[in-house]
Amino acid sequence: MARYILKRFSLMIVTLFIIITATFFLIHSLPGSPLQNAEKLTPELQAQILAQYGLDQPIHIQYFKYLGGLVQGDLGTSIANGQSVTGLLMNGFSASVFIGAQGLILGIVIGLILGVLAALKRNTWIDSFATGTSIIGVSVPSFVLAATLSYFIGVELGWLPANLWGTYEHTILPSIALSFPVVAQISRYVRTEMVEVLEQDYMRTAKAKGISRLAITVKHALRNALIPAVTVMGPLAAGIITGSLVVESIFAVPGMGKIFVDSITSKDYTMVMGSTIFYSVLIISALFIVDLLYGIIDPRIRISGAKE
Amino acid sequence: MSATEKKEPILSVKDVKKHFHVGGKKILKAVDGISFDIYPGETLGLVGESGCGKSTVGRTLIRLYNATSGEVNFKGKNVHELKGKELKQLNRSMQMIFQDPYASLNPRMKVMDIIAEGIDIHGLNGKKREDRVIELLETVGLNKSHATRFPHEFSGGQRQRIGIARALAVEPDFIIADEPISALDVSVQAQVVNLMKKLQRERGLTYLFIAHDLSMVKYISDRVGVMYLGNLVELADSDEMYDNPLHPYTQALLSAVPIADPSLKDERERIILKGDVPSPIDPPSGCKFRTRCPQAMDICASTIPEWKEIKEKHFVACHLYN
Amino acid sequence: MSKILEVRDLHVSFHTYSGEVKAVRGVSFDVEKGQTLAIVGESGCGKSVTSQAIMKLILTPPGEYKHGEVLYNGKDLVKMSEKEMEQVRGKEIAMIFQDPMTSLNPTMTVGKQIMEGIIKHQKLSKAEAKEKAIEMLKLVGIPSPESRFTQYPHQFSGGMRQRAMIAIALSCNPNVLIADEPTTALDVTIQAQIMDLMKDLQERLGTSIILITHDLGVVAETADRVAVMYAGKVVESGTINEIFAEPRHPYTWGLMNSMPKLNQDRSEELSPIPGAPPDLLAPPKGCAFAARCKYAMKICQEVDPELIEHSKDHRVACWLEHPMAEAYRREVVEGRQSV
Amino acid sequence: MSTEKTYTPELFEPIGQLEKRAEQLNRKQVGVWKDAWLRFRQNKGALIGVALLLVIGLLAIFGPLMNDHNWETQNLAIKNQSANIDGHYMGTDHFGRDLWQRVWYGAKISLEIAFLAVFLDVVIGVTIGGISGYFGGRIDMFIQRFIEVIYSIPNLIIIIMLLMWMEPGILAIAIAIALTGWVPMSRIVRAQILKLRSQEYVLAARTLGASHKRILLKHLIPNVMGPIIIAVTFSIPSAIFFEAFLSFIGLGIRPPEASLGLLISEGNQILQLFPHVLLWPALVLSVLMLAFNLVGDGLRDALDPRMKK
Repeated sequence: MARYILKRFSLMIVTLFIIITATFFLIHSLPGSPLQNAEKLTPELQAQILAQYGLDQPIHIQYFKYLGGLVQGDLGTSIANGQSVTGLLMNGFSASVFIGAQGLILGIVIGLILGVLAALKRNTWIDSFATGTSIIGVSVPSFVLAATLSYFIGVELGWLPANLWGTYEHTILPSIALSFPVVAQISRYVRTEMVEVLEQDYMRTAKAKGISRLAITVKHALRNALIPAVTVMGPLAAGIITGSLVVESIFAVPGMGKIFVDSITSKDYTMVMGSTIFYSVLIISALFIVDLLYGIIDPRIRISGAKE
Repeated sequence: MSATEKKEPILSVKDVKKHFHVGGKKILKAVDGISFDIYPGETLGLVGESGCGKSTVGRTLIRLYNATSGEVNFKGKNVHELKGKELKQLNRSMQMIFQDPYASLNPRMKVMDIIAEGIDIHGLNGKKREDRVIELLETVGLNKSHATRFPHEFSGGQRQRIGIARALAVEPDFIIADEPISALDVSVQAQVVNLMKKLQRERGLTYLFIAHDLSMVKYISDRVGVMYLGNLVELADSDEMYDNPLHPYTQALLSAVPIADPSLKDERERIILKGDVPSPIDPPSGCKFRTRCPQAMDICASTIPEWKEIKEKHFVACHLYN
Repeated sequence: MSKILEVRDLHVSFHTYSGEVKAVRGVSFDVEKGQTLAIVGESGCGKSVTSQAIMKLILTPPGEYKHGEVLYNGKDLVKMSEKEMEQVRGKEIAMIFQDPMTSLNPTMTVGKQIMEGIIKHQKLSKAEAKEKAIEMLKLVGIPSPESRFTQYPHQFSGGMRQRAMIAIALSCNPNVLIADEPTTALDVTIQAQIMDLMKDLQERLGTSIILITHDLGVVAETADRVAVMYAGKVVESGTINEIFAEPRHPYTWGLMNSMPKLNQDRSEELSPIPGAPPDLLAPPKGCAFAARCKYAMKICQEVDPELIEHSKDHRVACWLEHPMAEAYRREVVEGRQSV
Repeated sequence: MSTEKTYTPELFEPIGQLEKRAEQLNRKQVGVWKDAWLRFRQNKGALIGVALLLVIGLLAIFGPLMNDHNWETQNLAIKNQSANIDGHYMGTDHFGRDLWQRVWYGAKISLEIAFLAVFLDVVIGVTIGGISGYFGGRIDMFIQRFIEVIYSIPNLIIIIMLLMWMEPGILAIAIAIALTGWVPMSRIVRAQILKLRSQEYVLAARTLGASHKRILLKHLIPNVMGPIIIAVTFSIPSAIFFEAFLSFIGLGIRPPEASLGLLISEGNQILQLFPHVLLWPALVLSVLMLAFNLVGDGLRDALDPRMKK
């Protein structure tokens, strides 16, 4: 197990390194300079600014400097407003994490309930409802859903505030918008797994022991159906992060997603780069943690260690 | 088979090993040095429990696997060194029948194309392709109307016969039958066995018959080899093997076979082996059977028993006969 | 001797998207106390469905109990509610299955799986149940039961898993044990171990056994009585001595002749049964075996024969048993003996 | 006899074994694809999906011919009309452009990108997955390590970086989407090929001396078609989604062009005042994705033997 963790961890570091390097050189090879909007500046002033950001140095020196800063948690300075990238991201981080986590948990809980019920009540209205919800959830993109929620619940009905941020109420709509695809994916996956588990031979063995249906469902079926469901958590968390980019900008949530989208629009490259790295770390760590978690809860993997 | 004595073997296996790498540095020694000869026109049965390497032997002989070491001489040439034309010739003269009637026929091909595959590959255009397929179908007890059907419409026994027809299409002299009846019902097994015997009589085929069902193997084979954990432990004429088994494993194996005659129930003395077959990844030292052997001695742990001809045509690898 | 289980004219069907598959089409047999009844037949003959139907393990839908009763100590299990059945399953009637690899829950320790039934039926505390479970592991011959108790099924070999299955089944001292092809997935030497263990435990605990198998050898060595099934029906039943010494149904003849005898001459041909069993989506009119039967008569294609008593211990469903076919039957039997 | 019925003696005439009948085939003759079609046909959702796809497809091609406007002419005098006046079936947008024209033009662009992306997906994915699965060994090891690294880089990051680097346009967006989309495709193909490669019918072909080409063409490809088709039907909506997503955050199609994502993005800016500008493209986008998902579900159930009853 320890060997496996180490192996996965080193793969994670390599991946990050590749992302950082690729991002860095890609951005520096982009046509135009970050100062393209500053044509009015005198050449001296431009040079001064370039020097201030270290942009006058050879590219490989800049690269190593950037790496050095990165190790210390410094993602550089935003070109648009001169503030520290790390600081800006951290400002947005709490809002993003809050709505993201809330959406994820909401989605998982509802998705699990729907999926399990659908499998247990196969071919009833509950099943149709769950299947219908999940296929719509998979089909309707989060930004369409977010916009619809924002308009109908926020504007037309006025139940919940749409474009504001500050109180807890403001987090509800964005979280719902983020949770919807999660509900869809989880309920779909859990239903399939559960249906499969219910047909396994060991379910018959359990029934032949005379245990009640409820006990069979809880002790034998659920556990076996939920273990593989853990594997989709990683991609789901990554999906939430992607979704947050648009959902935040629709609901005017001052989170990282909004900062990121704004930085793309304003071509604030240090900011884009910083956010990219930050997001990569988040997503890759999420995948890593889920992988470990899976190894811990599935006895077949736990015992035999790393399975190829 | 007294006639076989003077003949040259059609197939001669010399110390063949087949090892697989299974993750990391672990090595699975599926076949760990076996030697035997097969004579033209005979049937050699190969028995053993699952994981003993009997199927790997079959696949190594026909080059589905490359041997790790050792020689497989077929008609005087080492199978593992053949290339190009000679290899194609091998594919014609050595053929294989498979175990699973459901997995051994391509579900997207019609029976006609399945059987004609060898004809197409080797460009055997002596007769019209269609006529040849129909002839083969009739040989295995099916008919013309079956040629345009897909495999899933057939029963297990019929599929197995289609597999035999496919092998026969290239007119081989030697056929490896890898558990051809294990997946079939008893009443259907006899259909396939009878067909194989008929073909042998009519065409002088040579068989390597791999199976775990000892009574069928005894019935179909002239000689029988018993494998345990990658090694041959005993090889003899089939009557001799069943009447006078020497190796403790063979004795246990034979006594474990249930006999369909209630009147014999109380007379028979049964040897019930303890425990399970050890893992072929980390087999016991010395004689691999010693951990379950009722007659194990000290020497069995330290020394690998020699493969010796104890009696005429009766080989065994056991320290009891040293 | 008293009957502990009687199956009367049981019909079970499955509804599939291509139609109704009549898997069991009128099966009757009795199980005597402390004895072993073997149900033999080839794949698809309905023997497994019958065994699961006894414990009402068939999922409905797609399955359906069309007709018939399963009397356990005089009570009809078919009419029982799920709640009542829970008191029968595991406690009165227990079952072991063909594939020990898939029949144990992969994510629960073997010990827990044995304890479950004990806690449910014997109302023992956890600690007592654990003790009993370890005792069961010891009883079925699993070495170092204490440490095996906390292991998962994948850490067990095939033979050991089947032993664990037996431990689960016998943990509450059931009166009837249904063993559905318990050794088919195992190697010969392991098969011998398991059959030996079952016989030994039967002697000690006095359990009645229903043994489902396709292997006549296993039947001859372990059973007291046999029921031969074909296409969802029992075609012949009786004590093993009767069935093996004087089989009366052509299908039973076919089964026996298609296996090589111990001293079978290699030059002699086996006599297989041609063709394959009928499709139970649309079972043929008349006797289901007629098309494959060497001795078929006109009536066999028209009317399905009933299971009638040839002697007290021997029942056969074949038109050759009819008085009007007596002459032909004699001819047939003589012909068989002369071969 | 228990039966009291009387039987005539001729009923007891021996007729012997009906050998011919015994050798007959039990099962009805239904090919693999036909069987799949029969099952697909029973799936109502899938049929609705097919119908929706047909309708949207036809409208994307012929919709623009159905009124006298075009997708780019601005007319600020009639901007943000929500009603159907003067053949503006869906009203007009912020620049007074006809929304009907823009929606179907956008749908066409979105579909073009999606199909192009999935086409590239299949080409790359099947080739790499096929090579990896068929040859195995070192080649497989190397490809799998490479894929592991690629796969752990978030899609979004790759796409964003590529689009910052390339000039956004149909081809660039499609390439960006395909460059991340081929990984799952190659995994599916590899897993299938690995499974099929050890099937006995492939072994049989090898013992008959079949060439690599023959094994691939006759045995492997026909048998992986099912899973590939299923994967494709699910890749299309995901490509449509990515295009819309990218256009929405400003990395995709650039104004004044149109794609469903871009239209939604434009609508979003004036959502609180003129919801219809967002509503129509959002509706078309959602229905389109729903249709593909329904068809995909239907195909999976029809082609996946595991679901067979």
